[in-house]
Amino acid sequence: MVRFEDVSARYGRGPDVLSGLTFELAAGSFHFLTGPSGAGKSTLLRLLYLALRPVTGTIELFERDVAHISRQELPALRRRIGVVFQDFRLIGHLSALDNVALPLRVAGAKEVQIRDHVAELLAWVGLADHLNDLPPTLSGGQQQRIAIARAVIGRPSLLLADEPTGNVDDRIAMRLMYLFEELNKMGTTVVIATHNDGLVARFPHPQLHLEGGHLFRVPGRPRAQKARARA
Amino acid sequence: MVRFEDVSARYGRGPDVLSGLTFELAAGSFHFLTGPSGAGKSTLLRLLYLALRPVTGTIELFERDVAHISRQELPALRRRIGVVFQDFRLIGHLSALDNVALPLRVAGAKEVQIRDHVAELLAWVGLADHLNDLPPTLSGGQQQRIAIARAVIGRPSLLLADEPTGNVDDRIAMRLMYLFEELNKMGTTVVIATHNDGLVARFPHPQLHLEGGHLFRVPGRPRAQKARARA
Amino acid sequence: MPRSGRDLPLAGDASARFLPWVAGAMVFLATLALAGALLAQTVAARWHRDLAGSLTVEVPSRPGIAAPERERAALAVLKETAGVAAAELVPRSRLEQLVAPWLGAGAHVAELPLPSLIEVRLAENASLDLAALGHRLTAAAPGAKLDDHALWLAGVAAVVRAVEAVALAVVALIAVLCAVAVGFAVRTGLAIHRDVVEVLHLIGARDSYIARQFAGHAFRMTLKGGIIGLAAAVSLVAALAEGRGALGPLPLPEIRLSVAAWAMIGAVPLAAAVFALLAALATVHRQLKRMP
Amino acid sequence: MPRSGRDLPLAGDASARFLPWVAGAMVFLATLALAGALLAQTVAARWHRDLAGSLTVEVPSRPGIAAPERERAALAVLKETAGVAAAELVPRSRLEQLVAPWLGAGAHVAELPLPSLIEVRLAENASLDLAALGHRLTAAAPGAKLDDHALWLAGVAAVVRAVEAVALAVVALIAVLCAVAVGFAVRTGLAIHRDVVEVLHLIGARDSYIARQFAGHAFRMTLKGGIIGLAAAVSLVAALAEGRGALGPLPLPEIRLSVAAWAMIGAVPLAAAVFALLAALATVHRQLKRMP
Ligand SMILES: Nc1ncnc2c1ncn2[C@@H]1O[C@H](COP(=O)(O)OP(=O)(O)OP(=O)(O)O)[C@@H](O)[C@H]1O
Ligand SMILES: Nc1ncnc2c1ncn2[C@@H]1O[C@H](COP(=O)(O)OP(=O)(O)OP(=O)(O)O)[C@@H](O)[C@H]1O
Ligand SMILES: [Mg+2]
Ligand SMILES: [Mg+2]
Repeated sequence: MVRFEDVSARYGRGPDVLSGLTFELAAGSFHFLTGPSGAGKSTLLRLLYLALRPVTGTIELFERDVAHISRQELPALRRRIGVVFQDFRLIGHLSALDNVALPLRVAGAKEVQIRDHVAELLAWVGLADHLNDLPPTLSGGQQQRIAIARAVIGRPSLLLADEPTGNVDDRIAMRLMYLFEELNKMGTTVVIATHNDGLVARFPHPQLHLEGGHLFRVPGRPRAQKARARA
Repeated sequence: MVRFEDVSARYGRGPDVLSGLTFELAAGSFHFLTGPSGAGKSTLLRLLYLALRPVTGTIELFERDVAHISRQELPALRRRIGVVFQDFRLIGHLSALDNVALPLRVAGAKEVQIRDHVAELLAWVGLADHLNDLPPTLSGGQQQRIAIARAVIGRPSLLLADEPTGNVDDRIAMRLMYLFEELNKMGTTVVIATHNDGLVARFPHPQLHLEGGHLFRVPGRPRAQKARARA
Repeated sequence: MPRSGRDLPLAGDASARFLPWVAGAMVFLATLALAGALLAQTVAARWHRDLAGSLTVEVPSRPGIAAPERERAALAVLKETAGVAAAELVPRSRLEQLVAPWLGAGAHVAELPLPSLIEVRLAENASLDLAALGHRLTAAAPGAKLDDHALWLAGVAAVVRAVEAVALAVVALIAVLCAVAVGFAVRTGLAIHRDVVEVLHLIGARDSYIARQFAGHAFRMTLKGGIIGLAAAVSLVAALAEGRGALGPLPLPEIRLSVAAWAMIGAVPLAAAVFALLAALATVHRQLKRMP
Repeated sequence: MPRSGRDLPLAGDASARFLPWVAGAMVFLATLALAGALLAQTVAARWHRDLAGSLTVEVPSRPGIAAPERERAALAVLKETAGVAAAELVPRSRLEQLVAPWLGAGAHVAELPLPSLIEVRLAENASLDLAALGHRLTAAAPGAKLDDHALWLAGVAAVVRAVEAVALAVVALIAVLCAVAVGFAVRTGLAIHRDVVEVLHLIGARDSYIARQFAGHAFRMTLKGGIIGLAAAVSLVAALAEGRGALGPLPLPEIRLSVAAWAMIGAVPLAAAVFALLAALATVHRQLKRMP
């Protein structure tokens, strides 16, 4: 699904933010991405959703070398990737419903198929009463949930979430994690960047830990512990 | 310092988000503002920094009824209030240094007094290496710390922070809390909206808890517990 | 719910109010300039048709020598000259009409020793050696003078060229301004909605999906403003034509624009709108190429 | 580090490139229009000065009655008329000069029965009853005709008024466009930098702190473009004046603009810049008032 080989990344002429990253993510896996603030978590995700190109090394995504993907092919590829941005990036003049429907519309889906599907998902994340509200009129946590709904509505093959629970309380965070796990069970490969140590402690998934520009793998705990955590 | 009497607030013609709020914050006090996502925490802070006017009731700020404050007086009043916005609101084309210096510049401070002071504060929040970086080139947690530095640089009488630790890890969160407590000791009244239950548990300050549009006060724990928490 | 493909709230932008104004003013000025240029061309064409293919030979009256004889001699020379299509004596009555206003009502025109005039029409594309012809005429009819209107025509042509050049410069300036304004509106739109454009991109929207919205917006706004500008310009021209009679006799022939000219003027707003559409498409695509 | 008071990155906006263009084009057109209007006024003033205070009396030659006698009679009538400053017979030689070109070189002008002309200059502010004067003249010198140039002057005045009206309309249109463009640029700037403006507000910046930046920006950009536009317009006018000689004799007197007129034209860019500054201030303050 995802394969990094000796990948380095930087911004412009700045210093290397990431260097010599080599790892693989199996299709259907679920990883936390951890590390101190400024370690490069968002940068790594940017590499994965093709908003940033590596300086050296090769990235393979969906069995394709991203260096050889043309501009024309990008849209189709991106539709297979769902992203929850750290700063949400909702479209301010579109309602919650239209924001979440956007990936479907851009992909050319039929209107009749869209609305019910979208409304159902928004109800699931606790926004049934805010379908027609505009993002700027919603609270931080409500916006974050719209961002998550938009990322998952298209049943992406790869889900990348950057700090998706930073603005919600623990109860909602659990609910969102449950959503991610459901998707994962249906085959989506999931990567979640987070600072929430509690969350990482409660779920048994393996971690990708970034520090000093380098990546360390922390294996997941056995499944048994997870059941306890969710209780 | 702050006195609310039967205050209700809403946006436009929407439903009441807050209703019948009556409370007082003594000068020099330190409160957490808690409540589920969408409960109205940010709304309450908006009332406090005068970006939103109450529909009914009276708000007194610095011993003045805000209903009788003219447009001309607002800037001077706002300079006494430091705000950490939930979405940071940094100025993208100004360096970290200039962003933090802004409240001083706007107030007409001398350039010579500004730079060292600002650089010192930024070093304190861990951004000594990023003084001249632009916010869009910084990580989420780094931006959040600039936002905090900007809010406190002017030694405000009232500090309002909306989810100031949502994008940083626990170690930095502790450091920031320490900064807020230092300010508080020097006389600043502090109100911090947060979802971070861990943080609230570790510090002994009283809470203002919002739920269903109403406010509930949760008294602080005795001082002893705090020492343990910080260890 | 907005229609799919209208994710960008362009209609609410400041540019939604700006573009029609600019387009209106531009089309207004362009229409006036175009009308001026077409008018100048029509006038010039008329004068040219009247004068270019013709010569005038003047045979002065001279006491002593009979005029008819010299007239006949001059006509004979002209008729045997290759390239001359026709040569005709201007009747004395027409000459008197021409001269009368300059002499006062009481003058006894009939007694005047007026010169005879011969109007010569040249064959099309005739290339005459005017100097040689002049010499032969003088030899045949002493005192005869050849006038080819060259000076007068050159003056007219120069004026018309100047009018055309100014009109063309105005139209060119307007086209450039229009492109600049549209480019500005589009770039402004992209700047205001940069976040939206970026998100659409990352979500998998094609460049054309985004460019279409900007181009459509620019087209609609420009067409709207252009039609208003055209209406204003045509009203102004009509009002001027109306008021023209009130100005008294002017040294201009009565002129109507041809149907083709009117069609050209009527097409200005559409041309501007299409131009705006293309400018918008080009600008958006250029800007989008810079995004990852 | 940016200077304090330049927190808004206006210089990097699309409007930094847009405003000078618009201002340049506007000032260019406004200068041309203004120059045209001033020129028309100067021409009109000249013609008016030449003709308005004068009359012409024409005494036709009539076989039988001696001309000098009738001329004397007409002059006598004129001289005893209140309001007539001077009345003088035009010498026969000047009349012959006037008529000669129309008769051909060979005509025996000296033999022509030309009418006599008397040029009359009126006292300033004289109010004459022209009809009565005409009757008295005809009585004294049978056939004498009075010409007050009224028709001709009215025609000239109408043309000049039309030129002025068009020029004024162009200048007004340009001022409106300029205000619209500046207003648009400012509103665009506010829209693009809305977040920044809001933050500055919440941080305690005064409206004037923000408005100053926009106004200064608009002023600088407009002045820059305006100076270029003025230079272009002046070059064009100079080139036209240069090329004027090449056009051959035109029915226009040789004309120079007065120093005052040149000063007026030179002030156009500054006026536009000040205008832009005020438009920007007004727009910003109006928009800021809407913020809490
Ligand atoms: N657009 C950019 N241009 C230049 N440098 C950047 C850019 N974005 C991030 N950086 C730099 O790269 C480093 C890593 O940033 P990144 O956003 O990946 O960190 P992060 O692990 O996501 O941190 P956080 O937990 O605070 O969000 C930071 O030091 C930052 O200054
Ligand atoms: N600008 C606005 N216009 C209209 N409604 C708004 C606006 N901002 C917030 N609201 C509504 O007011 C309610 C309270 O929002 P607020 O942002 O105060 O919640 P919050 O407690 O800060 O939530 P969170 O923890 O998610 O940030 C929400 O239901 C939201 O929909
Ligand atoms: Mg990050
Ligand atoms: Mg909030």
